[in-house]
Amino acid sequence: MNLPVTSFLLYLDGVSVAFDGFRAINSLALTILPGEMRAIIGPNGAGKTTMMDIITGKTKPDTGDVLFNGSVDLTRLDEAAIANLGIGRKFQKPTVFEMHTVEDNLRLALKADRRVFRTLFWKDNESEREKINRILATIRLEHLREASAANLSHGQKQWLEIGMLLAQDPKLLLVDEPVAGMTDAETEATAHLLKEIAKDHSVIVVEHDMAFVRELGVKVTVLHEGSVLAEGPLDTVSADPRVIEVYLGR
Amino acid sequence: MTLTRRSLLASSAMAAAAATLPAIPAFAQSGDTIKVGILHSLSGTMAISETTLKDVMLMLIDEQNKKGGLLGKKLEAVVVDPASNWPLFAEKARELITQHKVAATFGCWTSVSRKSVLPVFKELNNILFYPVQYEGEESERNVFYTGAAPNQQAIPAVDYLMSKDGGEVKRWVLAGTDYVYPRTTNKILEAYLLAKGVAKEDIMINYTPFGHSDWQTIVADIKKFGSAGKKTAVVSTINGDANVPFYKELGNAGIKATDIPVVAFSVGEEELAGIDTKPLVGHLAAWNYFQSVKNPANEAFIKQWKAYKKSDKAVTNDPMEAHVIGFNMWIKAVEKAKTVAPDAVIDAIVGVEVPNLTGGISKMLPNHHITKPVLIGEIRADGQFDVVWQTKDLVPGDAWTDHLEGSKDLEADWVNLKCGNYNTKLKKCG
Amino acid sequence: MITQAILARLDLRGRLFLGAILAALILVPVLNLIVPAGSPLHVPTWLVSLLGKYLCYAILALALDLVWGYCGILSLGHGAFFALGGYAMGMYLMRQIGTRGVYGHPVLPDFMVFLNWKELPWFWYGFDMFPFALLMVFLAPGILAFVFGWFAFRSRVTGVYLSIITQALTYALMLAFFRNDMGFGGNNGLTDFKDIVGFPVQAQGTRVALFALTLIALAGSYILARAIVTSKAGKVLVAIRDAESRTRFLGFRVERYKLFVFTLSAMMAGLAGALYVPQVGIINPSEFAPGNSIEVVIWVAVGGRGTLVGAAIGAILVNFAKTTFTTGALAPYWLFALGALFVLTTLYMPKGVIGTYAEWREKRREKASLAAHAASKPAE
Amino acid sequence: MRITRLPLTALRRLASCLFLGLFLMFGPQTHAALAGPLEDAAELFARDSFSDTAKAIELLADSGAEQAGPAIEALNDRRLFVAADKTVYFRDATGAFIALVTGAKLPAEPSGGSGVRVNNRIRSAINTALGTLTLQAPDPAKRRAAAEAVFKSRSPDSESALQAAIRNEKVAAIREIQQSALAAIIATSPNRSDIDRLAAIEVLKERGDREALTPLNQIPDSAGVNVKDAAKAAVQTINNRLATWSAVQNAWYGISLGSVLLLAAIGLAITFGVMGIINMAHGEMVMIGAYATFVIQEIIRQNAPGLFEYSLAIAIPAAFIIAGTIGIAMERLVIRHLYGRPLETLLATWGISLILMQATRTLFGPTNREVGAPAFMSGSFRIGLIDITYGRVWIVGFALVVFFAVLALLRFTPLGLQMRAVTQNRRMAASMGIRTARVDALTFGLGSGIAGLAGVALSQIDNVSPNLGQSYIIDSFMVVVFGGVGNLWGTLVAALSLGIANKFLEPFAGAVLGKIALLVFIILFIQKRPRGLFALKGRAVEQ
Repeated sequence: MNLPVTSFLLYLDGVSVAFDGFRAINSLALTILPGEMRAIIGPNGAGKTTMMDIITGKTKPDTGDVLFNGSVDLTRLDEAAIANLGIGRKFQKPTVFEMHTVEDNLRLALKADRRVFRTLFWKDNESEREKINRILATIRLEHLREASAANLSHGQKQWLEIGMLLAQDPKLLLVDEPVAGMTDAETEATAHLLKEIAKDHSVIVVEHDMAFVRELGVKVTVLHEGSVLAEGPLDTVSADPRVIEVYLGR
Repeated sequence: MTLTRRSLLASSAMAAAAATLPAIPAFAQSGDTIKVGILHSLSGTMAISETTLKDVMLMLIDEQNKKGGLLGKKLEAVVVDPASNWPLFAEKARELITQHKVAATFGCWTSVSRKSVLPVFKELNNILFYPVQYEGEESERNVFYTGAAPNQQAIPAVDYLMSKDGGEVKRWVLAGTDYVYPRTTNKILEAYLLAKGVAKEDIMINYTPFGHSDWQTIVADIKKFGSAGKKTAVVSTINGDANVPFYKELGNAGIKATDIPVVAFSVGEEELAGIDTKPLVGHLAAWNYFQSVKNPANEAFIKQWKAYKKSDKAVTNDPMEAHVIGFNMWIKAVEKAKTVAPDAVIDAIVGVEVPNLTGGISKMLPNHHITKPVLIGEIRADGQFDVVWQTKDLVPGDAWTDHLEGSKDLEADWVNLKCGNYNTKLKKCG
Repeated sequence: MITQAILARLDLRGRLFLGAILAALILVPVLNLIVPAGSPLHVPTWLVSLLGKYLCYAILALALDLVWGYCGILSLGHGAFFALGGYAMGMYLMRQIGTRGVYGHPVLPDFMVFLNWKELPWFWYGFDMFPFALLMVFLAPGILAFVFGWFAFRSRVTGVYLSIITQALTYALMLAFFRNDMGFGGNNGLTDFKDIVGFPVQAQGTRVALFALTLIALAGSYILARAIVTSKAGKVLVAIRDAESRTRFLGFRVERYKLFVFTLSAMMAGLAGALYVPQVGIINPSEFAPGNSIEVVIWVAVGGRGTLVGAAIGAILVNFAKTTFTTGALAPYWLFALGALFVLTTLYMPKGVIGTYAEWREKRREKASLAAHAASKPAE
Repeated sequence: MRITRLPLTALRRLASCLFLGLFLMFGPQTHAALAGPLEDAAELFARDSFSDTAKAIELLADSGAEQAGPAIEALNDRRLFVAADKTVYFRDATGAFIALVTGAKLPAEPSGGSGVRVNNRIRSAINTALGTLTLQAPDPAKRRAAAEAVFKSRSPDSESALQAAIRNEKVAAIREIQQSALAAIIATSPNRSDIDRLAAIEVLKERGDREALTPLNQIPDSAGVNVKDAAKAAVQTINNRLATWSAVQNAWYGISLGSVLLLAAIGLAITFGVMGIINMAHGEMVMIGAYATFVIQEIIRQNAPGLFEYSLAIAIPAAFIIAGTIGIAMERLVIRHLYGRPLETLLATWGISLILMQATRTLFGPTNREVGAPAFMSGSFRIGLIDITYGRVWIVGFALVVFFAVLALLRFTPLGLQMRAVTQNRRMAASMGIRTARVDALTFGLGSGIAGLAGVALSQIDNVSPNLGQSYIIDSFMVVVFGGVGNLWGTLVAALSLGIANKFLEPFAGAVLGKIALLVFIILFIQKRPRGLFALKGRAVEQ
């Protein structure tokens, strides 16, 4: 194993990617410390989702370094390998396995051997059930354990997905717009949940909802046209004239 | 945990139902008719050729019934559709024999369909009349081959082209679809031509897939091969749908019959009905029957057919004639044997003679092939053929060709030898 | 104990299905061999073979349902695997003919003799031995599926594209097997078989035995498929079907799961083909025709995809209909019926016979429970 | 009576002769003692044997009689008859009956006339004779044809006539053909001096096409060694030239095959590429277009034969409308319910294709139907050393016109704009007031209509049978997938490159292996670039 090059959990530098001449990400630099929670905001098309795609291996950058855990080059790995390294991702639109029960969704996500023949001869066991119970309690879906995921409400699906992330027990969580379409009460609960999670995981949250970002109370990075425009506490950032300009238009 | 009584009961019921369901159509028997099976594809790729054969059989059976039927009973046609699907041919043959109890079956077109049903006819000991020209190399007790064997079509055609009237052809293109009939026919022809002193480099052999539709390259190759200074002809065993684009390309490329004649073994009146034949005038076909043959029996048949099809444009062709001959032979044999029992009919039919539609009398031979005249026709502008040559006598069908290594010692005789593949060298059957 | 383990994996539907197979396994041979021919209960031998053919199709449909119904891979080339298994068996049966061919050649099959082949091509070696042929029944389709799948799944060819290239695969194989120079008998294929492991193929006893073997193979395939889909791996397959990229982000190597199930399914199809050939008596390149593979899809759709039992039932139902419709006056209209079946099933019964029935029962149960609920309330 | 030993017409004539009470005094062996070649020719014609007919033609051609030319032409068209009393006469272009021997008009058609039979050998003899006779015809087209005919026949009998013609010929191009014809005669006929032969070989080498090879390969054995060497060298030169041209030829064949693929695929590029519907009934739309052409031609043949030349032009809109209407009906009745379930549209449309095929079979019968080619589409012309058939040129042109028309329609018309809007963002388009259901139906109708247009073109080169569509469906899908779904230019490039690749593979791999190789190539290519040649890249957001 290579020696750590950096002490950051996630390290992006000079990352660029273009689609048909359109530069979605333009020499982006971003670093996340172990245990840090970071909010990323930015207008539509700023490159937030593409950045997540790059970190999780879905998109390969044209240039630039993406290092995890100080030394692992993420650009050489595919999604499954990256997920197994300990990077979990929650999509913008909640994607859970609708044909499976809530419990099975969590079971699939649970950190375990993911090879074909291991899953083929998998047996139910106590420790797994224990973990699932704990997560169900955290995401408050105990009463829906046997329900099909397709029948959950929007907010419940979001939570289930967060629960699946927890089951994966990742070192780093990428959360894309977790409160889109949620009621105020649900939003508040979600913020609470995320803060809870951030206690022992690094988290990157991409969000539009400023109130929610404020609620999280963490360092904020503003993306614009594929690179970092500003970084700092929300109040500082939102006072930045460049940020205002970007959000309000010229 | 064990099976519950309920589920056991239910599943036995299901199994019993599954076992009896397909039997429902089976019991429509009646003792006062003689059933005749018609096993021709009415859908799928072969429907194009086989549908008319079904119609011809229905017409013949109708006519026989008008004459009073057979052995005092009416004939009843049982039509099945094997849908151009070869395993289905075997299944349908089995159905005809075991469920419908047919006395004889008229059917099949492609060699593979015949090969598929062969074991069934042998196992269940029934009779098949096969009406299409084929590659030979077969003689089975239960099958009667009323189409041409290679010596009744291919070799006379080549002989004609080598004659003065045929243009004294010295160079040969053997073009065919890549399947067993062209392969065998071309093998036989190649051996025959080499024996006749044709040089190896004067023979070009080309195979194309089924339904080949882009003939530009091959037509250009033929043109190229034909420019070597010797009179060149194409012997075409191209099958089915591929012929139309082939002839269209020939016509467009301006290859006239006077330059490079094409003699075909699978192109008859029905195939020509789909092509504008004006550019093709003079190209040839070798058959045992042409609609244009002037003969009272033929004229009556054409008239009857047109009336039956209610269309003045309906054409007749060689396999139809083969069914007419086969059907009449069967009738005669049954009358001779006074029963429709297959064994008796198989014994009775050898030697039976019936008039064919070109003015001769065809005879069933001990090898279960028949005697036929060989006619060479040139395509006319109206889609019919002009007979330009014909054999003096009827040619007996030869099951095993003398021109191939493996089969030259084989002989078929179901009367004396009781064997379809008697080896004259080893003096034993099979 | 094994029975216990198997039963544990089965739901009521599965038990009914296996029960039916067991019943047929006992009933049909008894009704064919012991009950006299005159009796109305007698099952004639032709019917045994016909049922055997349906059952082969049922195994094929089961194989397809495993990849399509559970993993979302719509293979339009499963006929190719079926045909490859069939060819492997056919080659064995050809070698068994020995000197009984029309030319009496001890080694070469008839079609090679009359096309002047001088010696047996290398790929025919070993097929005179049954164990080798049996191995090839699984290996030939398995290896093809593995190689094809390894390329296709790794480069993430999915959905429609995958369907179209599986179709291209079977089409290319069809063209290849039609070629006489390939050494597989060209268009005529392999036919005129004499015996199988020493028993004459046409004998009544052999036919019944083949039928019984097919039943056992169907039961075995079903149990295997059922074991897979109820395992955790089966849940992963369904996850892949419903949200492939999500599954990948969970850390599952989607391509390996797909490759596993695709290869296994191809081998199952190969087994079906191998059982099919001695019962229908011929194998020919038209089995590779793209249309055949599409037809298999419709069997699964009619029965109900993703239900396993449905696939098998669909295959039997549609083929029974085909047998019935292609005889007599209805013959020219068979394609209308088949075509309408395709259209109507996709439009009105997307869940197939089994799925629709299950849905209907579910609804009835819900209604009943609602009614019970209402009744339990005190009247106002 | 048993087997016919004589040709049947002869028998019939024999019978009628007997009926008339004429004795066969002039048996076949007795030569006519009557004077003159015309009388001899007439006697020979009456014998009904191909070799005698051939001799008769020669006599006739050499006779120099005025009626000789028209009579031989009449024979070619089977207008030359032998009456029951053995008078030989023919019907001329005006419909009058003219006696062969006297050249006089007959008052009425003699009784019992039967046509003199013709076969390929006789046709060749006719061509030679007519060629010699018409070498100096006033019509330049006739003179050219005559010179070509003499070139092909290489009959030494034509030599003097040919020399006379060369002296009088004004048109340089025709004179060139005449000279090469003369050279062909000199090179191949016996008893010529080596010097003459060498000069002739030079002329033939100059001509340098495939036809020139035939005489060069036929130098008699009596010729000197240097002559044979010169001929060999000339053959070599010509073969080298032909080899270079064969690449051009393959390219052209490739383009013409490609244009057929293109035509078949454009419609699919719309229904599958733009709308995402896997339309397995696409091939049947092509078939319907072909049958529409057949029906239009039948109607024209029966009601307005004069319009035959325009039948294809009339069929184009008809096929488009018929196939398009059926397409719209399909979309409204079935496909509409299946949006978002692409694999299920595959099944449903496959079912529809079975129904359409069987319906056609029931309606029109299972056999092929004849669709004729108008005059402007038959025949071929020559560029350099390759022959190009007019039919193919028209198809290539038609394919390109259709392609660009579709491109323009998508780009510049409101319908095209709406189509693109609907396919890119259905909900947005709907909220902007576009009637998406209508646009869907029209788009599908357009795709089907274009398939119908392909049917018009394919009716010229392929079977018009219920199975027509089946042979194109897989190829069409390959083209669209290879080119990149949703990209018309990709379809164009894919069709042409697959066509050309096929035609360059075919000469050495054979038609079957070539096709298999291409299929395997496409399968591998899709692995490398799952979205085809010209995939639209984008922010690949799933969900």
